[in-house]
Amino acid sequence: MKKIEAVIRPERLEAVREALDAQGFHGMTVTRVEGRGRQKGITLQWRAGEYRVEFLPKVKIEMVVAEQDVEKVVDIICSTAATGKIGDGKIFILPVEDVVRVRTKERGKDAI
Amino acid sequence: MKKIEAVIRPERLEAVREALDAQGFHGMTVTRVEGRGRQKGITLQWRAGEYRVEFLPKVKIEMVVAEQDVEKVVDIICSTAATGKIGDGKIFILPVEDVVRVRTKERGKDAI
Amino acid sequence: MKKIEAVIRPERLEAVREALDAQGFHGMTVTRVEGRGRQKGITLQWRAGEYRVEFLPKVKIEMVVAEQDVEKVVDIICSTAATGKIGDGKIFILPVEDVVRVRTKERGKDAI
Amino acid sequence: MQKMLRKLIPLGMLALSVASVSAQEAIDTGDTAWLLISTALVMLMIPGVGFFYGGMVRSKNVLSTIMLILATLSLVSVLWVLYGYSLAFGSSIAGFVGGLDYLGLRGVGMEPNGTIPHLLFMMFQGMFAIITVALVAGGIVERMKFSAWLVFATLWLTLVYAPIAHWVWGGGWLGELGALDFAGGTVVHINSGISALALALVLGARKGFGSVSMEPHNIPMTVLGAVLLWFGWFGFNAGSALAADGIAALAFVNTNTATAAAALTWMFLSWRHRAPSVLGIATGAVAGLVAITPAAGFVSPMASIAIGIGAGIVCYYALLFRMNRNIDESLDVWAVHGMGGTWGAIATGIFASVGATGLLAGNPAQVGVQLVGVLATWVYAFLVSYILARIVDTVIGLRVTEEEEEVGLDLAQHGERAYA
Amino acid sequence: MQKMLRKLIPLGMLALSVASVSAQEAIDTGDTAWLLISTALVMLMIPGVGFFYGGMVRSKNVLSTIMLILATLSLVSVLWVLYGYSLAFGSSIAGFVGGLDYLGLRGVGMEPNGTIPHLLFMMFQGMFAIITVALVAGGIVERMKFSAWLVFATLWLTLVYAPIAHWVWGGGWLGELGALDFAGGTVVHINSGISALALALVLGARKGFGSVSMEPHNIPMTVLGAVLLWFGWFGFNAGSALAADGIAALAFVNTNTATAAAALTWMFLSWRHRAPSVLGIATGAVAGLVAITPAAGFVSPMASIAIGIGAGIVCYYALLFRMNRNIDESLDVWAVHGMGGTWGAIATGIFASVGATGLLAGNPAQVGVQLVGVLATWVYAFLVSYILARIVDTVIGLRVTEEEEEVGLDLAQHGERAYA
Amino acid sequence: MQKMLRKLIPLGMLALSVASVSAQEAIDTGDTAWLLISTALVMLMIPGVGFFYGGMVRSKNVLSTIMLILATLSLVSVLWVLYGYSLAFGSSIAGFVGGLDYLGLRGVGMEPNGTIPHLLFMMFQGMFAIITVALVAGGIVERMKFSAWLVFATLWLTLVYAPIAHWVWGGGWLGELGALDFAGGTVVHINSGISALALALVLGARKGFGSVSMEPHNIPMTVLGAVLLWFGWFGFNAGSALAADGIAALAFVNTNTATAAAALTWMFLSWRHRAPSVLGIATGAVAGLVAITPAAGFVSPMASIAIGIGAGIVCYYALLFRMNRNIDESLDVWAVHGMGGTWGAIATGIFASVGATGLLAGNPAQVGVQLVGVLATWVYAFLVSYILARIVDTVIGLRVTEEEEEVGLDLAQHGERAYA
Ligand SMILES: Nc1ncnc2c1ncn2[C@@H]1O[C@H](COP(=O)(O)OP(=O)(O)O)[C@@H](O)[C@H]1O
Ligand SMILES: Nc1ncnc2c1ncn2[C@@H]1O[C@H](COP(=O)(O)OP(=O)(O)O)[C@@H](O)[C@H]1O
Ligand SMILES: Nc1ncnc2c1ncn2[C@@H]1O[C@H](COP(=O)(O)OP(=O)(O)O)[C@@H](O)[C@H]1O
Repeated sequence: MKKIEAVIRPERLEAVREALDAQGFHGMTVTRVEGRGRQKGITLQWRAGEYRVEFLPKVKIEMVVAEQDVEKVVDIICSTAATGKIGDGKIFILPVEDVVRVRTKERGKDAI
Repeated sequence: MKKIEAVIRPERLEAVREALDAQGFHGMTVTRVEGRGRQKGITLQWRAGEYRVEFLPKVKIEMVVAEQDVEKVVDIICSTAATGKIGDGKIFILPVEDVVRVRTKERGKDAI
Repeated sequence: MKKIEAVIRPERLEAVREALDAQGFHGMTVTRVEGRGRQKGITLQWRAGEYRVEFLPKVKIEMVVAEQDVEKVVDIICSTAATGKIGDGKIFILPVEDVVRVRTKERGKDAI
Repeated sequence: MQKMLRKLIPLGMLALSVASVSAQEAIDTGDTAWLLISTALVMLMIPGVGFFYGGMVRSKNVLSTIMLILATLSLVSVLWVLYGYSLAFGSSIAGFVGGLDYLGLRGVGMEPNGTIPHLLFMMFQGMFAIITVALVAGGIVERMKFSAWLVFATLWLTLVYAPIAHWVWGGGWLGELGALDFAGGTVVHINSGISALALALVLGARKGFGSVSMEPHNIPMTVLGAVLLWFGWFGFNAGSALAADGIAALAFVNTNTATAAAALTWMFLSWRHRAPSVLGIATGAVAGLVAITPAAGFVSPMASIAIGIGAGIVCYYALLFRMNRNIDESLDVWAVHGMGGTWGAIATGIFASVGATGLLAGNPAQVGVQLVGVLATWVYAFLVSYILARIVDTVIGLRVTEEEEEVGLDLAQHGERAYA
Repeated sequence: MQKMLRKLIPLGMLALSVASVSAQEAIDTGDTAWLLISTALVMLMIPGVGFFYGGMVRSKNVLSTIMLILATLSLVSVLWVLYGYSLAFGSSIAGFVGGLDYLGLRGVGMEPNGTIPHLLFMMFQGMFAIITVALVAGGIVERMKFSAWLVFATLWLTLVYAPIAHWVWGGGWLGELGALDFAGGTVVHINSGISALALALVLGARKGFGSVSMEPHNIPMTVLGAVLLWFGWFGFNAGSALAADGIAALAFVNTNTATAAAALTWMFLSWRHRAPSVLGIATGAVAGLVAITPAAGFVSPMASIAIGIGAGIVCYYALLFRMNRNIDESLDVWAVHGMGGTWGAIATGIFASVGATGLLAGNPAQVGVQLVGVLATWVYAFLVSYILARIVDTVIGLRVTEEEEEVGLDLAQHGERAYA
Repeated sequence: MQKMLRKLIPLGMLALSVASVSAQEAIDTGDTAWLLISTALVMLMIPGVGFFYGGMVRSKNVLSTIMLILATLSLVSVLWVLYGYSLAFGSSIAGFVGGLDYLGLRGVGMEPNGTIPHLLFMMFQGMFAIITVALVAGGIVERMKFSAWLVFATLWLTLVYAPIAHWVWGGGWLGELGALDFAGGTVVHINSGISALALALVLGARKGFGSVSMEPHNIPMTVLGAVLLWFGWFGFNAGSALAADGIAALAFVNTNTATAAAALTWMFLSWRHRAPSVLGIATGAVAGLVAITPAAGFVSPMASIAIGIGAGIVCYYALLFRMNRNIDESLDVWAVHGMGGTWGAIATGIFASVGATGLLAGNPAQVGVQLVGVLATWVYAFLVSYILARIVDTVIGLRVTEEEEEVGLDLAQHGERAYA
């Protein structure tokens, strides 16, 4: 099992969710985060003039999936979340040692 | 050392915290998140009629613990967070390579 | 590649960001979290008297960096985020198996 | 209202308000005090609309929604003193629109108009004009280009609001016909509701409408807006008596009672559906406020309960109907103001008993007159708004780009975000 | 107030308000303007209570808290015109309760009652009734079933509020006895405070009370509520003069001064404890507003400072006492309104010097009369509220389920959430 | 205003307000009703300032910002009745400050002062004093020690506000000179703006100012504050007529029109820069309200448009100038109130045409008199505020510690946090 952490643009979340849903990937946990990278913050308007905010709103999707699904999920996310402009986000793939379903104490793949 | 990531119902957080506290597990980091899984969102009332929200509020608890404590913590969380209904949440166990305490630069188990 | 997860005091975020920026580490994802550890919550004022809140506001910085940068980043964070008082936070280092840039589908180190 | 007042005197109001209408016109400080504060109260309703609407949109669009209202408040305030008042209240051109006699407020001064200064009457009327334009914005939030709104609002004030206000209150044909509209059921509510629908139809639905959740981001903000409306509406309705007298008191009581009845009705309807809803009770209250507006000074408090209950039912089902038709008239100006105003106008014809007589008081013809007013407003407002919308769309475009809509209008149109 | 006014005229008020009380009753437009806006101001206090309370609960219960207030506003608005006014102000039945003469507002019209239309007096009184019921809700937030609240509120209005209002203002025994209550210290504040306590005792504490943190989720919202209360209270107190005269001005000044003094007192007490608290200064302001209510038109501004300081001290320690006793009368209606009202009623007996004489003006008997009023209200309100609560509990149950309480009442009782 | 009114009668106002100024002073219920509610409206502006400011600071400092305002409201309310009113309106000592005749409101009672009770005039003036002090707080948010603020506020009220109010309205030298200030352009706005600048200079910039983002945490909260200001300002300006008459109506209309024009101007300036800004339109509205304040009852509505446009331009560039100079006068009291007030005072000299004559009406000397008033206020307010700030800094210290500033003042100074 792997954990996929995708940081994407908030406005793409709905599209990504729909695309994943369509392929049968329902389980996910989403967090509102702020990010920085090549895209370096944003300029907003003050009463007159402007000020800078160093972080941009992003959304982090966390999904634990079976090994064989990783590429599929990565593909879906990339193709629905990408706009082609800097700031589209990143996907990290991390190892997971075990999964437990709180309700039933099922373990491993059965629990995903 | 392992990292335990437990996604649970927000209303169970206090009970879980108390149970962990009682067993001497004080260190944890908590994030308000939104989740989806078998439980697929929620229906809320609009001015008349209803609308759907695809994500449900959940709470993610992150705890880094020593190898030998993993099962104990997982047990505590499962037993206090479970209500028996769909949506109780998941626990993920991830490998951690090192821990640093910012204040003292202590490393490894001493830093937890 | 490693993932560095640093939980620090919110008021130190700006300083840490500046220090990392100065060393060329721009990519990061930040989440507002709540934490507990040795520092066990906070007492706030009610209309008269007080009440306890069990969690303190913290900020979690997530950065995926190349193996060789880990120590450098840890050092920067420790030295800028530390105040010497309990509650300065923790850094966790986790293995990462792969990274994908959403925009370009680049993989691995190139994608960081 | 002023004109209406004169008109009604032979109908029996004279006896009731004898204390406050003097033979030779002179300023009465009590009436003036009440109209000063009433005007301020109506002004407060305008940002009230902003919060009411702002709470119901997504957080990425809350500033743009509030901005529509603030800009309308500023814009129409200036246009009204420049020429709007004259078009609505200048000497009548064929009963259809006012002349330019009051251009730039020429001849509008501190002298009495009734028992209050003419300037004050002008300003009270000005607040009505502003709020009517502001209400229309509810149909088009989260996707309309800000510049296009400013252009549309200017045209609409000039070509839709001013004439209809003239018809009813400015000495125009509907007033002459004997249509009863105490505080603006046709002029303000039917008018804005129908026009919002027309504009929304031209504009099209929000991206993702029907599939993506458009969750109200801050219901307490909507409640704040609703209670500012409730509060300010006392000035709107009871102020329309243009005096601090028994009629004002009656309008005040009816306003509160009908609103409460409509709010309860909506609450119970939502409860029957599932649970007593806060958005529902707030919406019901606004529906009640709308429906009692034309009737406020003409009916008894017991009749106002009936009008309120009717408003709750009519607007609730109108809203469901709109949703089922999949029309994205986003914040239901049509269902609440358009249909609520229609019900209120008809109900005035049914229940009028104070200073006028309606169906139940043995004057069924009044219902007919009311229907003429309703129909005229529906047709005129819909047609002209639709045409104006098409013109603005063709010339400068009504909508933001898809990408701007996705990112949110706060950032895309205003370079700001509401919450840090 | 009306009755009280008549009663007090021999006590010396006649000279003071001669300008506004006319021998033959006629409407005065200035007085009417002031009462119209005062009534609107008191109405605004009601959602003010909603925000004041709403900010202090957890975010999962903010809508349910606001809903208690909105539903009360709607419900009591209707009940009041149907029969509430009659029970409180109808011709007295043995000094205990009003008769049914005014049922459905029969006989309540535009004719003058004093110098304002009778309908307006009815509505001003109606707002007092609503806010009193709304205040009680502070004791029971975050756990009471919404349906049970509606039933309790209806019974309580009928069997507790209406009689006590009658005793003091409607020609009942307490007014006859000479008890001074300018704007509702007993009727509104002691009454709601004691009743909230009784109801909370029957209902029981919130799950986790004392161990789980019940952090106020939005203190600026509470501040918004507090300042709407402060603002609206000028209508509540100065409006109770029932005229735009010197007494109204005095009540206005005293209201502001006592409130400020109480707010400062509370601020310094919290500072001595730890730091100057925002929730504290807001609570202190409300305590001051409560305490000056019965005294507002009877004392000098310097006395109002003393009353304000006293209010800060009394309510601060009452609140601590309540917490130490581990009673979950959640938002301290008893400590702030019950005890603040009690202090205010007694202080009126001590400091009265305008249009009435208190202890310091050489009339110690007044303190005794005040104590009778306080005691009667405490006993009656507590007993009847307690019994009503037990009955409602038995018949339909007062509390939501444990699970609903955990999830939050917004979702569980209303199917909504406040913030997206 | 009172004194001013008398002064102006020979200048032509008599004819205009003949209905409401009686030869033998007697209370007029209409005027009193209007002043009662106007006083309440000005009171509501004070928390309005709190929300206006509170929305623009970071969320860790929102409570401390609101607390500055609430504590000022409470503190000055008490000081004003104790001695402030006397210092400002007591019998003049050499035209510079009032005597102690009204200490503790001795001699200030229910008797008429003009056509309203003296107590009411005192309270109306009191609200002006409070808001002026409150405005100053905008310069020093997010870093000033709360205790130091209380001390500074007390000294400043006594040594800066009271004398300047006396100069203009209390029978002092500026009023005698013929300076026109309808509702407080110099006394309230120039005064607070300049003083905020002096205090901010002594206090120093916020930690990280210029590098760290100081994002406004809640723009809808700022909008709420702005609209409460707009609403309340009708009482501030039109109430300053001290009567419900034509002048009040004129002041009302001018207030709304100038505000709208300034808001539009600012909106277009920000649009030219990048996009129509919500913070911008709100700030522009306040600038317009400020600038029309001294002129409100002296100019025509068309002139008020010019004054509004001028206010938008002057304050917009003043704000940019302040930013470019890297001065952390945090919420631009100087740019908006100081410069807006200066423009308004001069503009009054240019456009005055009702009850007074300005440049365009052929009296260029008025501009000179206005400049004297402006200059005197700038110099006196700056110098005395600067000295007071230095003294308080030396004695108890103006600033919180660096660590407290980092953590946020809500927690550090008040032991609370705004949002859970
Ligand atoms: N090294 C990193 N570690 C963690 N998160 C990162 C890293 N680099 C980028 N991110 C996240 O990805 C988002 C997009 O990255 P950015 O470099 O701006 O765009 P792009 O990936 O399109 O080049 C950032 O806002 C941040 O949240
Ligand atoms: N594959 C997954 N990856 C990450 N989070 C998940 C995954 N599946 C479920 N979750 C999280 O766990 C929560 C509960 O899951 P759900 O399937 O609804 O209930 P249950 O675990 O009781 O069957 C979800 O709301 C989501 O936050
Ligand atoms: N075992 C842990 N797992 C996850 N997060 C932890 C753990 N221990 C501490 N933390 C996080 O680090 C923060 C600081 O820890 P604390 O023990 O209070 O201070 P210190 O690290 O200075 O001793 C906590 O608020 C929490 O967010």
